[in-house]
Amino acid sequence: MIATTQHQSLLSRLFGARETGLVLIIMVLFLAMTFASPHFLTWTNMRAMAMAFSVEAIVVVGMTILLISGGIDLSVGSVTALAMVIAGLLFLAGVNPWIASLIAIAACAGIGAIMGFFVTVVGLHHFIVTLAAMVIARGLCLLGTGGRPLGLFELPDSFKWIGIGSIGPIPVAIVVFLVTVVVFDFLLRRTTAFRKVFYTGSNERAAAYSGIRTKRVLFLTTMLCSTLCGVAGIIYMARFGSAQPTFGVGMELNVIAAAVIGGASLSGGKGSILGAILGAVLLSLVSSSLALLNVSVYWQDIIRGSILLAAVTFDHYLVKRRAAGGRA
Amino acid sequence: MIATTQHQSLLSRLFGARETGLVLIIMVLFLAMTFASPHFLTWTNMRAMAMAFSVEAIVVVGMTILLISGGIDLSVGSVTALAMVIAGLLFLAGVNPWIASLIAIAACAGIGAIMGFFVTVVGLHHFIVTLAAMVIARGLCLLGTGGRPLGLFELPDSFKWIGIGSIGPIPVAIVVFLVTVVVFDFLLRRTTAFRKVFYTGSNERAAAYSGIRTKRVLFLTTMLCSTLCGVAGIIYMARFGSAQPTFGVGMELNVIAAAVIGGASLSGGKGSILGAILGAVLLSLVSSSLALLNVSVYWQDIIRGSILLAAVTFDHYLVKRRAAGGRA
Amino acid sequence: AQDTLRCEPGETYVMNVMVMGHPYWVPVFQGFKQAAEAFGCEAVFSGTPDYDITKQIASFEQDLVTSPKGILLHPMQADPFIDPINRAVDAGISVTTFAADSPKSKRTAYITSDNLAEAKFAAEEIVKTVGDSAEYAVLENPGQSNHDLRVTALIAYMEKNYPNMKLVGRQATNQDPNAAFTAVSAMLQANPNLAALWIPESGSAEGAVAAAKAASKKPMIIHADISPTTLEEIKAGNIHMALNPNQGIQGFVGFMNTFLGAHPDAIDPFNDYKTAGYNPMQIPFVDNGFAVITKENAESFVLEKYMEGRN
Amino acid sequence: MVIMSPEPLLQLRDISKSFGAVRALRSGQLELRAGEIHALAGENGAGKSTLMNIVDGILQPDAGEILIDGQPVSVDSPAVAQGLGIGFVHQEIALCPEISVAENIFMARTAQSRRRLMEGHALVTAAQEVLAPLAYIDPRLPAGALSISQQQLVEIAKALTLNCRILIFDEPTAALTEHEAQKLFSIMRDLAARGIGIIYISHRMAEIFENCQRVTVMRDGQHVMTADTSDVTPADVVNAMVGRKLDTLYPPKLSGPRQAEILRVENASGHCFRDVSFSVYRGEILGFGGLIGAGRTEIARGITRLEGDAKACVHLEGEPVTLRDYADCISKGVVYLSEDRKGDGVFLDLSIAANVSALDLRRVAGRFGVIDKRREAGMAQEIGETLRLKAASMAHRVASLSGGNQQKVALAKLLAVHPRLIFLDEPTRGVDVGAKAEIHAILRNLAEQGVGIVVISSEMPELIGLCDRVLVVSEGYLTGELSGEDLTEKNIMTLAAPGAGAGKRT
Ligand SMILES: Nc1ncnc2c1ncn2[C@@H]1O[C@H](COP(=O)(O)OP(=O)(O)OP(=O)(O)O)[C@@H](O)[C@H]1O
Ligand SMILES: Nc1ncnc2c1ncn2[C@@H]1O[C@H](COP(=O)(O)OP(=O)(O)OP(=O)(O)O)[C@@H](O)[C@H]1O
Ligand SMILES: [Mg+2]
Ligand SMILES: [Mg+2]
Repeated sequence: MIATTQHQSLLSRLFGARETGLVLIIMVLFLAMTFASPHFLTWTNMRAMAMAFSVEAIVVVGMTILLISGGIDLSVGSVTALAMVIAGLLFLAGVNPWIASLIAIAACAGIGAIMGFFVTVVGLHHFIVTLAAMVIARGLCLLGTGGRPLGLFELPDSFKWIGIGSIGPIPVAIVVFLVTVVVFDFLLRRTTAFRKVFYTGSNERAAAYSGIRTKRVLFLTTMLCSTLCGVAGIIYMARFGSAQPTFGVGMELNVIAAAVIGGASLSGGKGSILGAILGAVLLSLVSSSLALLNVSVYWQDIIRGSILLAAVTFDHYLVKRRAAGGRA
Repeated sequence: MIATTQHQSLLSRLFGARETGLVLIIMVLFLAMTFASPHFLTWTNMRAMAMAFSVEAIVVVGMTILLISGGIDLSVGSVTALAMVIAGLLFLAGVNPWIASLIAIAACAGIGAIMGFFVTVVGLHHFIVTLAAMVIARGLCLLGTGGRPLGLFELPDSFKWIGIGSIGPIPVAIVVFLVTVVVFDFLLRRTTAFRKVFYTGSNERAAAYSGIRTKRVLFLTTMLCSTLCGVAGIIYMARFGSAQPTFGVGMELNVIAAAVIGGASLSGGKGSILGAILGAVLLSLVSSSLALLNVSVYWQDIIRGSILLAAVTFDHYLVKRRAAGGRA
Repeated sequence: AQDTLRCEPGETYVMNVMVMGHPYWVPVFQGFKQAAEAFGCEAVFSGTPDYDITKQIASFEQDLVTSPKGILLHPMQADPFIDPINRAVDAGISVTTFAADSPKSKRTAYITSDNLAEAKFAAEEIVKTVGDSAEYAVLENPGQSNHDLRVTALIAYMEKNYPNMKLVGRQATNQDPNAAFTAVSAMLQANPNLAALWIPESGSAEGAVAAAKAASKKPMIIHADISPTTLEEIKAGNIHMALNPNQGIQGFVGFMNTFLGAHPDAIDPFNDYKTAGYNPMQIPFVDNGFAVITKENAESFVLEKYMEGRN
Repeated sequence: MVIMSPEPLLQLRDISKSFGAVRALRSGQLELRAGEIHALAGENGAGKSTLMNIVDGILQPDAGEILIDGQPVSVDSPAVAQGLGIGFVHQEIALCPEISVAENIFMARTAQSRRRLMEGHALVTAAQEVLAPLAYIDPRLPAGALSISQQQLVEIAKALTLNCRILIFDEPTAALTEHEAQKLFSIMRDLAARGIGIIYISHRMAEIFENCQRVTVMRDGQHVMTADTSDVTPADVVNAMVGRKLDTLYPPKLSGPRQAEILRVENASGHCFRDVSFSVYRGEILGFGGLIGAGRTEIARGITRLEGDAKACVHLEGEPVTLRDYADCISKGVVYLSEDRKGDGVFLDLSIAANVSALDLRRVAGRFGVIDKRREAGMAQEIGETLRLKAASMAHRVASLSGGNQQKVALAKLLAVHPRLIFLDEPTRGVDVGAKAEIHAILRNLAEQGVGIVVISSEMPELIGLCDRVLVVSEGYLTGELSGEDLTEKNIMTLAAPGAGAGKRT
């Protein structure tokens, strides 16, 4: 997907060769749902569906970049919750909510830096470091709140706006998500700084031999992922008007799954923001559709898992066929 | 760890060079706890602690072998639950519990085979396949039970014996665990069949170029892991006298963490049963100790995460120093 | 004012919950359905299978898309639901909360079993059984509000009324029997005189009994909610008793409140609703009560038996 | 004539480095002048790569000094080395497989430059320009899709894009054919003429004496001698390397009539080759020659079922056989040595012993498939000794070995199963003169014992010196067979040239 490709159809140019399969799958599901439920293709439903994944998608962006660099982060759920808790506590202590949010995001960046330290300087594996961070951050959430959600109904409307406000007909949260995606997709594809992320993840030795400070790259991607968790946590807080210490349990699997469906590899060097977001859209679309069709809960998981497997298999065949069908 | 090691101290011979660090850490914690609590070093407490991790440790064995072969399995928790549910439903339908258990274990092996198929024949990544399987197996649990735990109080005592009985002073579950560990540790270290697991995980192409049918190896390790989940599920069922459709949520992280602490690598080719079990012991020891000392809930996670990180860091330094200090 | 309380054909009521697969909802929805049938209405069970607030909100908003008359909602968290509930109410949908509340929203009623009352009952039962100067311990599940309330209320009640009762253990086991096994094993080791255990849910209770049996000790175990295993243990005398919210009534009355909220024309109360413009059907809090389950009546609480012939 | 600066460009003084108990370098010394091509020679494991890794900042020396233009410098990382104008073509290929060739080539420049945005098409054009003198490779392909030799060329191209004053080549020609090697030498001479100092590591004496002005020899981590190539003979260099007299002659060739047929392949067609038919006879060593990418590797892999769905009619010792997969091949005694030792030749993270026994574990197992570790180590030791494998113990990870010694492990793996027929793809890649002669002797010996031997080699002297008969491949077709008097470099080149097989195409 990295090769500079010039003679391509408009469609594959729009979506990058790698993502066409996912787009197809999503379009099929979309059409099927439009026929299956009269409520599906309504503005409200679209809005609800978009809101359901737009904030998490910010975390997906961070995770994808981290995966490309060869890392992984299991702590995303607890760090997101911690951002809510820190900002919430500060706000309750009288700090201006914007400043409180900045401090919370900085704290998340700090956690990312500590994880990055253990990974790059000490030399431990991302998996184990972020697992420990996941447990510790959850503990901090509990400690800070006594396990009870913080009610932040008093947050000023100007602040809540980022969670529940709209710009024209589009919710602010979705705008933030779109901007994040577009910006990072561009950065990752086009800037030299982010290309180093690919190099590091693809072959750390080769990158290091080319004078890339791979440890710094890994450190920064680790930190970036945590920072974006912080941002997501703040938007959640504005949206929910509360800070929940138990928020985001199990989020990591969902987020990693989205990135992997979108073409990221757990061994690094591969992946794209657009693909990962399409992965998140797919997962979210399936969940929302099952809920809308009022499928029995006892069947939902089975159907969800099967669609996931079928989609990935189909996509895999498309990618393989494209690879076999020559690359001009 | 495959290295033929001949001139070693008794300790490192007992525990394999790689595991000495972990043994040290566990011994230090053990001593500290002995001083900290008069109740720690009692037969009953030791027994209870051993019971707490012995069944999960069977899953750890399967996961470690799978990790060594280069795979990973996120479905262990739901597959374990599914084994309970299948055996439980069959028993309630009048099937002899032993036969029901065999059928349930076979069903788990079947799930492993399906996952193995998607990984080796279709060519998908373990992560995404086992994630889908995790969701589907959980759905099957819900479907089979309607979400309600199955009360299996009526299980005959002869069957419950495997969960709560004792052989002499030693609980049967611990005996089963010890036998599993000893057997698989031996197999993995010494037999040709399991050596191929190392080859496959270390460098799949080189293994294929050595005439090893690597897909078959991956298929079998995937299946083995699920089968051992089945065994663990049956023992849990006998122990708790119930089958819980929601059992084992989040188990995968714990199990993978144990293996990784014990030296397994997520990129395959490395790991040992003994190390993984020591990892499980460490995790369990920390949890039990915090409970015994009645540490505040709000602090427990923080302490647990920090000890985990400290232990891994310490172990890492020991391994590094040993590597630097010559390996003659 | 409407003269009969009946649904129009196709009039639908939704019960929306989180973790839909949890057995707790089963008898609640049975009550909900029974009431719906009595009023000639359609009943739909919805929500999210996950423990995920974002997904529950999405499912709630999708319920709104299908324009039901009312929703009986178990909000996973209070504040995040304020805005969605208010939007539903503004759109003319009646919303009642149950088992967990969103007090600052415009929901018309909240129906629950009183966790404080459960805690108080449990405390008194403990004191009655083991005396007022004994050691006791609790298991908990930090972050889940009703479980939290059950635990903190019991501790507070003990401190206030029975200062000689000593809290010797407090462990988070998060509904996991294996974690409960570990925690209770340790507690029994550390506190040989541990006399009683209060557990806010059934999953941990299963692990606790297993631990007590393994340690050959018999502390008094009292817990909230039930599962088939804890029922059997109650019958076998290994668990002292269980306190179970009256789920059927919760669902039935929950429906009635939702229904009434959707048919306010039937009510013309003596207050200012007409001038202030709010729904006359307003009840801050309805207590559906709880059942005390002991050896004697355990048989009536076997969900399998109850569910035979229903779905 | 280049004007010499008073100070040498690069000086290495008394550099030492240990890996645990292994003393890789005791006193590494080297002096490189601007504008010279300086050869660095030594046996496998002598410490050449280690010394160069220290110059490039990949490894930190335990002691010693690096001086550039007479000024002591400390090189902490490859990034620093680049800043000092040092470029390095590594012995082990390290490319990013998912990334395009163009980006791989300009990776270092990307890392250094202040540009914020990636160049688009300009990068591809620039890459094409750099590659053009070496070979035709589409710069848009991901590097992982290239063959090993093409990857080697990309590695070289990478180093050429740097603005360096000091350029290190660590066995760049090990995977190249004569043809590409000559192109490389001409580039090297151009660079030297512009005042760049080049360190050239190779085990091929001919190359050293043709292209280098001076040669430094190392043995056991120590500097042994430095001399002008005009003042010494190849024999002197070899003597200095191994510390004893060595006859580097090739073993005598087969004499007498053609013996029984071991292997017959008829009409083999596959991914990159068509209608290939040949036979291997008892006692002979059959060679495969050709240019880079000609398809020799593909032929061997196709026949041994390692890759693709090649169709071939195969007879083993007269019997028609169906080879289902490579495991089946091994069980029938047919084995293949890969040209890509790091990618699919050895298990870097496993011990030498575990590597050597990988092809047939039954040889080291007792009853019930229980591995006898002592027997395993013993077997590795024994084969290792015949191949002059330099390792402290068979328990060491292969990753800790020098490149040439890794190659010996890969070879030992195959020899351990006592095969009936061996395909060797670049068997002596990176192996030093002494060991190479040893390996050649072993191969000849095996051939005499009746083992069928097929050698694919890009090293012309090896093909000519070792093989009794050479088949030349060009663009996937067999274009000719040479033996006896006809077996000359010129003839091979003629047959190998693109288009040579045109007549055979139907
Ligand atoms: N990472 C390492 N760990 C342990 N030993 C090492 C390591 N790297 C190199 N060595 C040892 O250092 C010595 C020198 O190796 P080096 O790679 O420099 O040899 P070389 O001269 O380049 O040989 P070759 O011609 O085979 O490439 C060898 O004995 C090798 O085993
Ligand atoms: N992994 C691969 N993916 C795609 N194409 C390949 C791959 N390996 C080789 N090729 C292509 O197959 C053709 C034949 O290559 P092969 O390696 O068989 O040639 P060779 O004669 O052994 O030469 P050399 O090994 O010196 O390159 C070449 O065009 C090469 O680019
Ligand atoms: Mg070398
Ligand atoms: Mg080749």
